[in-house]
This record gives sequence, structure tokens and C-alpha cells, in this order.
Amino acid sequence: MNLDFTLNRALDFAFPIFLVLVSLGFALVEPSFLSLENIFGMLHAMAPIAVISTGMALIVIMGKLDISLGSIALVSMGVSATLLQSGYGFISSSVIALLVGATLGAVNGFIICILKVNPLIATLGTMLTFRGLGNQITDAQVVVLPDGFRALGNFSLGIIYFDTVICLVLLILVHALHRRTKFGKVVTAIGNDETTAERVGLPVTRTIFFSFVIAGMLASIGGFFASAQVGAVTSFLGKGLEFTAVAVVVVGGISLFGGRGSILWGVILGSLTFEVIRSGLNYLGANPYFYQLIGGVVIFIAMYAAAIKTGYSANNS
Amino acid sequence: MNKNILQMQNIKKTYGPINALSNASILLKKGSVVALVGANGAGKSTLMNILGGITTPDDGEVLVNNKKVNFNSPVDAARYGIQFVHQELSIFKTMTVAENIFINQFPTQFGIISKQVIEATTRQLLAELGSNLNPHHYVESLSTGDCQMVVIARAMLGNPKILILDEPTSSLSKYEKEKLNLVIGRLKDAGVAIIYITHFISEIFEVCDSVTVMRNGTTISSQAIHETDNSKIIELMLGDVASIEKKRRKERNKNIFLKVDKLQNENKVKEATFELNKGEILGIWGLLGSGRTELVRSIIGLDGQPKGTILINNHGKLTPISAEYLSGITAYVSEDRRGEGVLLPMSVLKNTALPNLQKVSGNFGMIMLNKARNLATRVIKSLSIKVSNFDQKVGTLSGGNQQKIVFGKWLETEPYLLILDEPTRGLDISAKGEILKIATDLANNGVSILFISSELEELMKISDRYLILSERHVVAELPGDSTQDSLISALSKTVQGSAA
Amino acid sequence: MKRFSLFSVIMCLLLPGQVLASDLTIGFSWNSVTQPLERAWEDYMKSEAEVQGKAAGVNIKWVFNVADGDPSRQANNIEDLITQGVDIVSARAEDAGAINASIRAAKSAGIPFITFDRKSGSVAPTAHVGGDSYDQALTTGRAFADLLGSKGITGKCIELQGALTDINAVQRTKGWAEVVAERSEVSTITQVPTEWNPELFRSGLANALRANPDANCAFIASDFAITAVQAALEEADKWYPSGHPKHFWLATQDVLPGAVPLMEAKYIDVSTSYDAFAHSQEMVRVAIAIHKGQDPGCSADGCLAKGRVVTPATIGTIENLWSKTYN
Amino acid sequence: MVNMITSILNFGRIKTKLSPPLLITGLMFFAALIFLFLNSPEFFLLKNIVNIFNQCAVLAILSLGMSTVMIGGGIDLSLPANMALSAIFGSTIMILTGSVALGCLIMLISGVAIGSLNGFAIARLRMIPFVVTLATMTICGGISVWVTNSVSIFNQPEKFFDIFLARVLGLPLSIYILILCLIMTQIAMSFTRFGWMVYAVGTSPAVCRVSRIPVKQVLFSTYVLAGFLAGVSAIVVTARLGSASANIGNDSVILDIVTACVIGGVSIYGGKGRPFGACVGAVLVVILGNILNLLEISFFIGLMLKGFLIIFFVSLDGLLVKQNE
Repeated sequence: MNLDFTLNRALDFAFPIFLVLVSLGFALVEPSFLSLENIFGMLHAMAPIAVISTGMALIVIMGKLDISLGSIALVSMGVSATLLQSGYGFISSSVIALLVGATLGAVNGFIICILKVNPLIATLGTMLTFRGLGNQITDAQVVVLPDGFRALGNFSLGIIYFDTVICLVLLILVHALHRRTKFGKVVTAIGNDETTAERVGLPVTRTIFFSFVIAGMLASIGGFFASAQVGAVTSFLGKGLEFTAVAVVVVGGISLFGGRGSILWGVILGSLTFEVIRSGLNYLGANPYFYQLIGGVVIFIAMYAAAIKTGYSANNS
Repeated sequence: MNKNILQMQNIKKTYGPINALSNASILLKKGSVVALVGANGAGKSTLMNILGGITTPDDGEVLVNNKKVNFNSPVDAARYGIQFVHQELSIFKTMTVAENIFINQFPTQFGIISKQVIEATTRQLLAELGSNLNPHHYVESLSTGDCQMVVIARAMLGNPKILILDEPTSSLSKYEKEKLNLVIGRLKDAGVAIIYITHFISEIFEVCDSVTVMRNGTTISSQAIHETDNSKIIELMLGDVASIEKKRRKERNKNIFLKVDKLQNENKVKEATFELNKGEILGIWGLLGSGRTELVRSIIGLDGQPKGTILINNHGKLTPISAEYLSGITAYVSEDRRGEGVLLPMSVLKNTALPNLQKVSGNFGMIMLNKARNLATRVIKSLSIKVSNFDQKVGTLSGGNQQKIVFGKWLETEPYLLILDEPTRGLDISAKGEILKIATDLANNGVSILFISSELEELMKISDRYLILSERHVVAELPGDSTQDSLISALSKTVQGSAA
Repeated sequence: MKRFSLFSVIMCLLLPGQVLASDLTIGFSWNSVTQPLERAWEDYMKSEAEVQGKAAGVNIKWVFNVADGDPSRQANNIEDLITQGVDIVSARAEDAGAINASIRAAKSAGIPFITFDRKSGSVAPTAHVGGDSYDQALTTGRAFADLLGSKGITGKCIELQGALTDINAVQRTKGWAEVVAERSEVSTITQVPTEWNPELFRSGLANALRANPDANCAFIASDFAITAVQAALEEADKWYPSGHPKHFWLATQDVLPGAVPLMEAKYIDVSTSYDAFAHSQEMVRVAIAIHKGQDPGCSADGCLAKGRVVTPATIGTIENLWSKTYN
Repeated sequence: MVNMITSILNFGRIKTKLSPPLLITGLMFFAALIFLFLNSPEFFLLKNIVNIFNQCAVLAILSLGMSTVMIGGGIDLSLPANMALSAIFGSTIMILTGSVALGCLIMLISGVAIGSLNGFAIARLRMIPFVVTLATMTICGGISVWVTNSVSIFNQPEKFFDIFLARVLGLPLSIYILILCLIMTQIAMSFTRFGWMVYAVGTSPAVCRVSRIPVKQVLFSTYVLAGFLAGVSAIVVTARLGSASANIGNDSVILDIVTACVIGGVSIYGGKGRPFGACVGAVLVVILGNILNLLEISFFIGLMLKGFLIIFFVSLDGLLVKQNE
């Protein structure tokens, strides 16, 4: 009991410590790695995944998963890019992109809440359906975005980037939604135990549905940042992003069994960890193919830790 | 003080063939505590579910403050100031005390929950209940008693006129019980009327003003507490068993088969010691929550590793064995038939084969279909199970036949020990009879049986000896010929004992 | 199931049925279609087929299918082509290794096989048509070296590589390495593989720039994702046209439509065209030759259409550069 | 929609022995064949039929593996990645030693090894199957990309191809391998102690625990079996593509596998379905792909169709589960 307790505390700090050590390690080899410039560069680069992970975090705290987020990003950006090309304004197309994200999220919500399909399988299905849809829209072409768009993607005041700021704002908002509103409390309650939540008379179905909608919208915002950074919408957009998001969330100490974790710190910690590893390896000019492996291992360790923490209660999900 | 706040009159409720409530009534005065007791299956919970708005009655009327009401949902009930504290506590482990209390009624300003407000209210609420829990402690770090406190506090938030406590003490420590009693006292003073469901008769005398006893869906007595006592209540609960003809011949060989010595399993079973003879039916007699099921599950190692020793008769000398080994020669008929007994969506054939796969398979673990079929046919015949063929899905069978399948599949393993946990629950009279018959026949063929039942009648019909359980202790052992009174008094004595 | 019978009924209506009755049917398997380049190829092949077909009196029909970057799907698609009974199979290989099996299959079915743009690994096709990636990198590299030399700059270059499953990417790396070896004006300070993924173009280059502040030039294995490069350079405040003190020297490959305006605006200093038009022309010529049983007369490396070096100076004047004119 | 489904349910229950999902699958199959008959008679050339089976061999073998895992109540997303990695290991060894037998052995072993890793994490550590296998997928993918630098390995000894591309009685060896795997898996699931245990565990672990079924071992071995089949498919795919590379395990393959299983009547909720069904599902998936090719319909529409199929069948399955309760 007591041992478990100390173990848990240790696990809580495991990844922050890991992150610090790794960063220091890179810094030793390449002092400029910890230069402000590079740090903010990383914060810039991780903005898209951080935003998407925020939505994922909300879903995971509910004890569910949404692996269609990357595809949602693709579809909504595909739509807005084609609109832009056919002469729509920047604002209108972006708004529409957001709506598309919400709609696709709602589709997930419908399948899960009304058709009562297990979220994993449901979003596995939509992940591929949406990816197909997105590529169908863009014809899988590289759609170049107007310069203004790209300028926005890399717009910065000094070394602080625009999207980093927005990302932080969104993070804080969702964090507040989770910690400070009825909605958030219901989300946590569902993550604890869905049936109990129903027995107490909480609006379970509605909450699940809207969580998926929110996740969808955040996904399209993440997609927006990603394509703004590159200045184009490509069929690569959001590929495998959903898995990274799960990893980010897990590393951020948000339990896959639901109910536990802080969105703000979790997502920041998680996405920073992966960004540091990636850009660090890149910095050292290490074999780039090595990254995916490291990523996988990190995910596995994080999950193992999570499994220990929650005492193997694999009943959820 | 003696204003009727609630009257439920000749309520009826049937679920399909079984009628759960035939004529149930209860009366509740403002600021009073009424104990609602009865063996399980007596209909207490059904009655309370009706009051809580979880189910609706087929007939009869419910009056709150002498006005007729009918609830269609817990929300309706709450509107009339009725709060239900279920036995299994609806708590959310990863949330704080305050959050748990406010879970379904957070006060917000512009949609934002103010921590200060809810924590202040929580402190005050808990203070009223005489608890000093910290509002921002996480519930997972609390004891069951404190969780109970949280749930009661949640109920208090909807300032109830009527509070239903379902088995509030079933998993509380002695100290926690005393705390709870204090709380109940305070609530009374605050004018809240309480319905107190329990199996621990002793508690009734600590907190209740009157007792309402139910049996087979009927209210058979409502008395002020001072007009009655333990044995009276228990007698009423169990009903007087008319002339019981023992199903078995008296004289038994005292050839010991199993000895359990100081078996301890966390707080589930405490220092259980008993012996079981070959071909004997040992009736385990105790009220719900006395640790009957936990005891039998522990000896076959279903709930973790028990401490203490289990010895088995090996050619005349007792040799210690592991719980696993014992489970290897034991047939366990669980009280949860649908959850642990049968595979509902699967065929009779596969269900009967399940524990006998070794037996019905040949080389390379290939299933010998003919063997499996024969086995199924044997089972169906020997227990005269009503099925069209052995490919029929067990889910489509009647409860009795499902239970027979459970028996059948186990008998095929030729067990030495048979554990029956409420084997007749939810079965009709004839099925009950058959099940008991099977049990006795087995015993006559030398199988030793541990038999748990809440129905004293059937227990007395076939038991050769009784083991009295109370508060998770084996408190006494009675001979097979002991009378109903002696059994009941044994129980009430121990209850008294543990209460003191 | 209503839905599905309905589905198939609609399909039936949609379909005029498979047309195979023609003199020369070329089955073409795309590995994937993700750039204007492929579209251009397809269009030019079709138009050329008309022109050359008339001239040679051959009626050419095309059957295209796309494997979306999955080698086993490409294998399936090619088998489908074979069983559909096309006269010539051609493919742009996703995987230089996996295409071998398909070539075997075609040959055993007695159908000639033309690898297009990307060469096969070990098994030789009937013919190979494509650009000369090695030469492409070589010419660009040399021109780039000359340019830097003339400005008196020693180039410390970041090399953005393509996907190493793509022979062309490998050839271009080889070519560039060749140049670096023979010329003192340029050197490679770090290599960034991109998997042809624009996001990696950006983040890879951005990181590389931060890691190597002294870098002053880059060799980009293809300019299809030039916007990603632009983004990274803008981020590093290095995106300025030639002549500006902060100008970052860029040598690219292909001169795809996206790159043309940027070269015209002097952001890209030198590149070698990847001549979709020429490739397609060559493709059709070879196909007809094989069909008529003549020898297409390819070199050992196959029928390669060499690209032409393009610079901001020449881009205005250079003749029929497809990416300038292509819609 | 709902009453359509229920009508199918009743139809399925009363008129036929088939479970509704299989019924619908059958009808789809039929529709597909009719459609092909109308639009491309050459589809029915023996040559093409053989070709179809040859194409679906790999998918079908993987689906067999997945079906055993699903029947046990789990899921294994790592199968394609497992296949790719095993193929790479095997090929590397094969090329180094020049021994075909050893190479194939390595493929099988590594398949089993990865399978047991999953099994251990899920059965012993009680981690969530979906997430564990997701991680395994990433790791296997990572290793394959890393060791190969995502370049494909293609100069396996000719002997290897001679053996596995050989045609016996006009049929390619891969078909025989598929049939062998199918028969073995089907027998294992329907006629052995192991199989019956898997169905029971998939239906209700609680009952099995009380009935003295070694639940953990059973779960573990389903993943091992799946891993083994991944190893077999590694051999087949390497022979078929004449090369081994990281992207033969790309994630569109896992979609095909899941699709094949669910339209083959295997329940993701465990305890229901047959390996044979999964196999039929695989064939159907390939035929659908074929049709889309004939129609020159974009691959992406195909993706959408499959995604839709998965959700449709799983929700139908969920409806059935409710009906039974």
C-alpha cells in the first residue's frame, strides 16, 4: 500500500525528470540546444500536436479514445484549402474548417452515443473514412496556401510565436472547462465510472457527445496550425498524429483508464517530451529513422507506468 | 412529531412470473427511524425502489404528507424530498469530497464553479453530520465509512424529508458504525424521517424507533421497537417453518473429509475453523453480510490467497493442501448464476463441457464431439433438464434449468466437495425441490456439501449440521436435529454478543 | 443489405463496361498521385499518345490505377492490369524492391514491362523511361558551385534528401555527393531525410538551421514542397531574394510549378528541370516501338530524358518548360 | 434502418442458421459477383479467380490471426507491423546466411516473439489490448524503419522465390499455405480444447475463472497464435513482393484486417465468429478493392467504404448483443 503510494509519486515525477535529463543531455552535446531561440522554436513546432492532444486529453479523461483526430484535421484543412483556392476569404474558410471539425466530431459522437459502438472501433472506422474523405477532397494533392496563411503560421513577436500563444490560450480554456465547470466534472465522473455517473443522474450521453465535438474542433485548429507552418495542405497532414496524441497524453500522466490527470500540465509535458526527443535527435544529426522507435518505446514505458499506477484496472475501455 | 410523512399501502409489483411484492405497506412518521428488515428476496429493495422512483408499482398507493403521489424517476422522488442512499456507494474516486457531494448540483456563476463556495458549504454540511472530513481530500483516500458520510452529505444537500439508507453498515467497522449512529441521531433531531434497511438485527435496537418486517413480498408486522426483541424479529423474518421432514437418514458416519483451521482472508473471513465429514451436508447459517459467501470462496482461493491451513483426509490422515488443490476437486455453484454460472449465449453442449474439457478431449487436445454430446445428454437426462436439444442456447432456458446445467456440468467433474451458494435463488417451488433432491442424492453418494441458504426452511430440510456465521466469524456449531428456535436464538445471541 | 444491392445497381448504371478492343492498351500503375507532376505526366502521356499514335497508326488506350504508396497494393494493381489483358504494363514503382516481383509476373505472362521514372531494383524491365536524376543533381550541383564560386562564397550546405525508397532520391544524393567531392566551393554540413514529407522538409530544415547557424546554402532534393522550405527559412529570417545580404543560397531539383514564381523572384538560385513533357514523349515513343517489335534504342540506364539547368536569368527565356505553362 | 436491421435479425434467426452479419456479408458477396459478371466478365476467368486468391492470401492469413484474438475478446493492431518486422529480420538473416530455411524460421520465431510480448502485457499485466498493440505497432514500425532506413531488402536468394512462387497444379503455393492455415486455425478453434476455451473466455472470463479455465494462459496463447500467423504471412508477402520493407505493414493493412473480421461475422465483443468467416471477409475485401479498380474509383472512396462497413457491422453486432440480453 505504502509502497504503491511512494511508487505512484515516483511515477508522477518520472517523466518530468526524464524530460529534464534528456534536455540536459542534448545540451551537453549541443549547448545551443537550450538556447531560448531553440526552446521557443520547439514550442512553435509542437503547437499543432499540443492542440490536438488537448482534445484527446479531454476524451481520455472520460476513459475513452478518439483516434480519428488526425483525419479530422486533414478533412477540415482540405475543405478550407479548396475553399481558399475557389476564392473564399481567409476568415470564412477558417470558420468553415472549424465547423467541419465540429461536424466530424459529432459524427463520432453519434456513432458512439447513439449506435453504441465501442469508441476505439468507432474512431478506428472514422479515422479511415475521414482520411479517405480528406484525400478525396484535395485529390491527395499538395495544395499550396496563400502567403498570408503561411506568414500567420510563422508570425512571431520577437521569439514568441503566434500559434504558441493561441495554443497556450486554448490549453488554459480547456483546462478550465475540465476543472471549473459542471461539464468538466461530469467528464471526470464518466471517466471514474460511467454506470455510477448514470445512476447519480448525470447527463452522460450529452457530455460524451459534446466532448467528441470539442475534440473535433480542436483537431481542426491543430490541423490549421500544422498546415499554416508548412504553407500547404498535404495528404501527410495528420497522418499518425492521433497516435502521437495518445502518446502525448499518456506521457503527460493522464490515465487511459479515465478520471485522472491535468490537461494543462499533462499536454505541455507530453508534447514537450516528444518534441525535445525529435528535435534533439535531429540536432545531433542522429539517424532520423531512430526517432519512431524511440517514440514507440516511450509510449510503451508510459503505458506500463500508467498500468502500474492504476493497479491494472483494465476494466474501462 | 407523530405526523405521518409517508404511507405506502398494499403495494403490488410483479416481474414476469415472480411477484416481488404482493401486499407491502410501510408507515413513516416525521423525524422517526423505521427499520425495514426481511430475508433477501423479501421485497425490501423493490419497495424502496418504488419509493425512490426507480420503478413504479403495479398497484397500491404512495402518500407523502397524506397526498397521493406517483414517481416516474429519482428526480420526481427527490422533488418530494426523498433521497436514496444505495448500498453500493455512488462515489467518484478521483474527485474530491466537495466535488462528490455537489456532483449533480454544482452552484455556478457564469458557468464557473467556485471552489470556495462548494468547500465552505461542504464543511458546514459535514459539520452538521459531525464529521470533520477535509473537503479537498480525494475520495479514493477515504475509508468506506467516510465515503458513506460523503454520500449521506450529498443526500442532505437536497434537504430530504425522507432518507432511505440501504444496508448502510454492511461494510463499516464497529467505530464507523457508531459514528453513523450519531449522524442518524442528528438527522432525526433535524426532523428527517429515515428508513433503515439492514440485516444486522442488533443495530435496529441502537437507532430505530420501530421495525417493519417483510416476508415474501408482504409486510407482516410493524411494531414499536420496545414491543419486540431479536428472536421475535428474526422469527418474523424467517417465518415459522412448519413440520420439516428431514430429507436424510439420521445416522451418519463421522468420517472426516475436510478440516479448515484458522482460515483468514483479509477482512472477508476471520479465523474460520470447522470440519466437514464425508457425505455430509453442512448448512452454513448466517444473515446476509455475515461472510458466508466470502468463507466458501476463500477456501477454494477464488478471492486471493487466504492464510491459515486447509487439511484433507488422505487415506485416513489429514494432510495440508493448497486452496488451488481443493478447488481442483470442488464444484462451486455460485450465487450469481448468470454472472458466474452459465455462458448464456452458448449452447448447452459447450456449457456442460466447460469444466470437463479434459474429459471430452483426446489426443492433441482434440475435442471428441461424441464424448461431449454423450456428456451433455447424460446431464440432460440425469437432471431431467427441459431442452429441445443440446445445441440450444442456455440463455433461452428457464432459471431452474440453467441452474441444473450448472449442477450438471459440475457433477460430471465427479467432485469430492460441493459448494452450494443460494442454489435455489429465484427458482420456483418445484425447481427448488428438485435442486435440494439432487443435493441430498449427491451427499448420499458420499459427496461432502457446504450449503448456504437464506431460507431457513430449505436449510433445515437437508442439513446434517449447522455452522453459525456472524460478522465474518464462525461463532457456533449446532447439531442437525436442532430446532428452528434454537437456530434463531443462536443467531440472535451471537448478534447480541457482537452488538455488545 | 438494401443499401448494398442499391449500391451495385447504381454502379451498373455508371458503367459503360470495360473496353479492351483496341490496338495498343497500356496499363499504367501509379504508386501514388500527390503532386501536380504526376497529373502533368498523365496528361502529357495521353496527349502524346494521340499525336504519336496517329503518326505511327496505333490507337493507344490507357488504363491507369493508383496504389496510394502501398507496395503490395501496387503489386495487386499490376496483376489486375495483367489479367485485364493489357498489351504493355508500365509502372512508377513505389518500392524498387517490390516492383521486381511485378516485373517477373508481367514477363511470365509475356507482357512487356516499362518502368517509368523510378527504376527497379534487381530484375530488369523491358525498358526504363525516366529522367536522369543523377545527371540532374550533377548539373545543378556544378552550376551551383560555379555560382557560389563567382560570388566568392564557400557554401556550407544543408542537404534535404528525398525518400530513400525512391531510386531518384538516392541518385540525386549520389550526384550531389559527387559534386561536393569534386568541387571546393560547396560542402555538406548536414543531411536531412524528408521521406518526401513536406512537414519534415520544414521541421527538418528549421532544426538544421538552428543547429548550424553557419549554414549558408541548401540543396533541396525536390522543390515540390518548396513552401515548407520557405516557411523554415522565414522562421530563421533567411528568406530573401538573391542580392539581399541575408539571402540564403538555394539549389533545388525539378522546377515544379510551385517553384517557378519563386525562382523568377530570385529566391531559388539554380535548379535543373524535371521534364515531365519530355518523359511522357519518351514513354509513348518507347511503348510504340516495343509494340511494333522494334528496339527503342535506350542506353544502358534506359531511355533517359535529361533535364536542363534553369536559373533566374534563364527561366524567363527557356523553351517549353512544362511547369511554366502547365495550368 | 433499425426495423430493417431487426427484420434481418428475425430473418437470420428463423429462416436460416446464419448469423445476421454473415447473412448480410453473403448478400454483399453475391451482389459483388453479379455486378462483376455484368461489368467485367473477364473477372470470372479462372486465371483471375486464382489471382484474387493469390492477392488475398496475406490479408486472409492475418485475418485468421486477428479472428482468434477477437474471439478471445481482444484485438491486435500490431499484426501488419509484426509481419513487416518479421519479414525484414528473416530476409536479413536469409541474405546473410543464404539459408532459406533459417530465414523462414526466423520470420516465424520473430512473429511468435512479438505475439508473446503482446500476450504477456495483456494477459499478465492486464493492460488494454487496443493500446498495448498500438504501442507494439509503433515500436515494430520504428525498428523496421530504423534497421532498413526504410529502404527495401530485395536480394533474397533466388531459391527462396523458386520455392514460394512455385505453382502446384497451376495454383501458387501461397494459396496452399492459406488453405493450410485456414484449416489448422478452424480446427484449433472449433474442435480443440484450446478453441472451446477461447470462445468461453471471450464470452465471460468470470464464468471461466469459476470453471477452472486458465484464463490468462488462454488469452496469452491467442496472441501467440496470431503472432505465428503474422510470421507465416511475412514469408508469403516477402515471396510475393520479392522484397521486405517497412511499409508493407502500413496502417491501411490493419484496416483491411479489421474490416475482413467484422464483415466475416467475428464480434469485437468476443466469443462470436469463425476463422472461416474472417477468411471470407478477406476475400470480399479484396474483391471490393478489385471492383473499385475496375471502376477506376479512387482508392480513397474505398477507404471510406471500408470505414463505413466496420462501423455498420459493429453497431449491428452491438444490437445483436442487446437482443440476446
